[in-house]
Amino acid sequence: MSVANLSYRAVFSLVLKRDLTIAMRHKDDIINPLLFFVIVVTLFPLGIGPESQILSRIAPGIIWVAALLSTLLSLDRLFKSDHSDGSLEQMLLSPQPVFILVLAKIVAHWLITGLPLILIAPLLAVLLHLNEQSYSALILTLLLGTPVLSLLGAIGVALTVGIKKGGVLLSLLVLPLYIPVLIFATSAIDTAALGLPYSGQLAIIAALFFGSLTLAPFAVAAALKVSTN
Amino acid sequence: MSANLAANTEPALISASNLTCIREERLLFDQLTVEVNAGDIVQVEGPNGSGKTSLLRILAGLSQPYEGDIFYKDQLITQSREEFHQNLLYLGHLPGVKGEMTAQENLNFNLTLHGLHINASEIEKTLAEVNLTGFEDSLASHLSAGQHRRISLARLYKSTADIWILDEPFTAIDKQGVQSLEQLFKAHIKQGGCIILTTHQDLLTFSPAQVKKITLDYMGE
Amino acid sequence: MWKWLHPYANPEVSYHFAGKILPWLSALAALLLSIGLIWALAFAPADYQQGDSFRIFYIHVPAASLSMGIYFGMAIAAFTSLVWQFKLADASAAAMAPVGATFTAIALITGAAWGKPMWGTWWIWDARLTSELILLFLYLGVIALQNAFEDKNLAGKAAGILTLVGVINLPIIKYSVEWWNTLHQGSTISKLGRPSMSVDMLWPFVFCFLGFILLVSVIICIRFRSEILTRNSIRPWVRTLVSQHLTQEKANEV
Amino acid sequence: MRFDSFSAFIDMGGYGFYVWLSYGVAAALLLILLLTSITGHKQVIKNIAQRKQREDKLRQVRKQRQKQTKQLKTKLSEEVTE
Repeated sequence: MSVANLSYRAVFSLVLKRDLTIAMRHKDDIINPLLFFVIVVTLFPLGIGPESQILSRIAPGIIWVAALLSTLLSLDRLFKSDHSDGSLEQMLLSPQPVFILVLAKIVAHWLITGLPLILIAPLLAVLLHLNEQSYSALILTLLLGTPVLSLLGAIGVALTVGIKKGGVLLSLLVLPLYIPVLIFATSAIDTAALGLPYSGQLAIIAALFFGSLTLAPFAVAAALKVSTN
Repeated sequence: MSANLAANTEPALISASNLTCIREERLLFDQLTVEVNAGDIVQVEGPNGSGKTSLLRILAGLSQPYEGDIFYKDQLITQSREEFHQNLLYLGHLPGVKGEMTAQENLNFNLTLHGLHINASEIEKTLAEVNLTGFEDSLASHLSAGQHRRISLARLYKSTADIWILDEPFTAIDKQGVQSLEQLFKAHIKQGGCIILTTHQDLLTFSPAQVKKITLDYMGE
Repeated sequence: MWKWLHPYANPEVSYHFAGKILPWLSALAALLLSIGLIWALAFAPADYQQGDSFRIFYIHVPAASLSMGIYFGMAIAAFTSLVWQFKLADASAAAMAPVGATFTAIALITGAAWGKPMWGTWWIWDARLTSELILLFLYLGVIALQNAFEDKNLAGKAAGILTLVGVINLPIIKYSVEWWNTLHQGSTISKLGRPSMSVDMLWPFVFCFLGFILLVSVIICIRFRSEILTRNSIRPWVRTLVSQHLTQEKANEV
Repeated sequence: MRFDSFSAFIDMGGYGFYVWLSYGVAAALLLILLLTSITGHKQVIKNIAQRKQREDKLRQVRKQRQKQTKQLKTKLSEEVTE
């Protein structure tokens, strides 16, 4: 046995591995938000009608709103079970910096929920007759945008994890924060459909990503301290 | 207390001054002062809802008091958080055991997170100490509440921390288990550690003089 | 540097100070608001393009800028509370949230009522109205979070973190909404706002604006006092104050 | 005065409905906010007074109980010494 100070990277990979192991043994958590994503998207043609022109016009908005909602649905698992079985307070009491622990958990959450979303999105884009020129924009915006959703969402969950009926409250707290991502992502896809360059919108989403990557873990750490109080 | 006169020159392992705790607009304790030195075992007493758990959580740095400061070796714990937590083991009401992981994985994760690297055979031995032989590879969700409790208590056997803060460590533990835990407590104190705990039953193998007591009952004054 | 602030960090002192300035603030608010509103309604000239519908401007614009201003005030309070553990700042942030939400709602409703004669429809996704709507959601989130916690101190801290996250997001949201608006609508529809104002339009506006600011301070003062009392309800000074208050009320009844 | 008659004032050049709606809603909302703030303050005072009464009662009961147990103990010890 030996006592050693863990490097940041060791702590990060330890927590990441743990969360991924748990998720792989509890696959519902991965599959259910994904199913929700697919079902919400398929509901729109049924509600609006099958005209491919209308569908391809609103496809970016539908896919992004559905991605937003399914991320929201999956956010709960980020801290809820750790809070209710006491492992969250054990993590906060460990001699490791909290923002590293939090960052590892958020990355795990994105790998479990965000990445599958990106993989299945082109399939749904086919169903909605998305303009062929927009596919790369769709993938790129999702790739840069869904981590922002996980990061900002983590703040909301951290604030509501100690509250008994936090589910509805969470959506009220988090959805307004998602608006800029939604606006720039859908606009990038629209611009791509016109064959115009969309690197400006992508740059703004990238800025949002780096901004929330640096600030969100600290906000989450502060919020968790309040929630476990 | 008197046994530690010699150690008094050293700073108290954990101390708190003027602690005030308010929960849901109820005053749980006011201007409480606590000092725990190496070799102390402190039992926090009081009726239900008197703030025992709140006090332990405040001392561990999980909750912030309404007023007052907590010191680890004369340093504010908010300023020396990582050193303090390196030297602290807190076990609360909740065992902190994940149902999706095996007993072995649970113990290993918690130890590694606290900077302790232990090989598989030692993990097995430690789980044997808390009577979990044969359950090492079963998922914790298939185990009982008492067994969860024992997985979390197993950390005590490998802990290098001086400060143990234990909230009702004996719940769901049988008589034999209680005795072996008390043996462990004795060894820990002898080595210069300290223990702060709450329990419903009194400690059996400690003489009353050995156990410091903090009584919380503010409403009775 | 902060020494002069020290006595006001004491809740008892702040409570009585707020109580003392309250009547003066109320009188001044009533005076300025009645002058400003009567001037705006009856004496200010009509706009040459918008006619008398322009009179909505005198409440819409103060309400809109106050709704933003109060949010920034809340953010400053939240910041001082989180960084310096200044408990009174929490109380003041909690006092501000409902006031800010009300002004946001007023800005939205008056904006819609102004938009109907101008655009022919109650709601248009105009940049200012859209960001007011999102601001209302942010306010409602903060208020809901404050109410969700049983413990007032925790509620204050949680709401403070959310307010700070919101205030970082607010400029981004405002910018993105404005950008989105120009992208989708171009400049075909004239925005709600101030045309070049003549001086006889400016003065009633100044009176209205100052009057609303004072009214906001009056309401915040009242709420601030209630927040201080609930947060310090176990303190002896609150106890004696409450019993004094009750005996006085009983004496009044007799 | 910009308007020739009271009815012209009410009419607001044809925009009366919208202008008065705006001013009316704003006044109503602000009045509600002001009134709830004032009644809220009174309610807070009442709540604290109630809690104080409850706690005072609790304290009295405890004191009585403590006195009783003390009396009982002294009685018992007297009996033993006798």
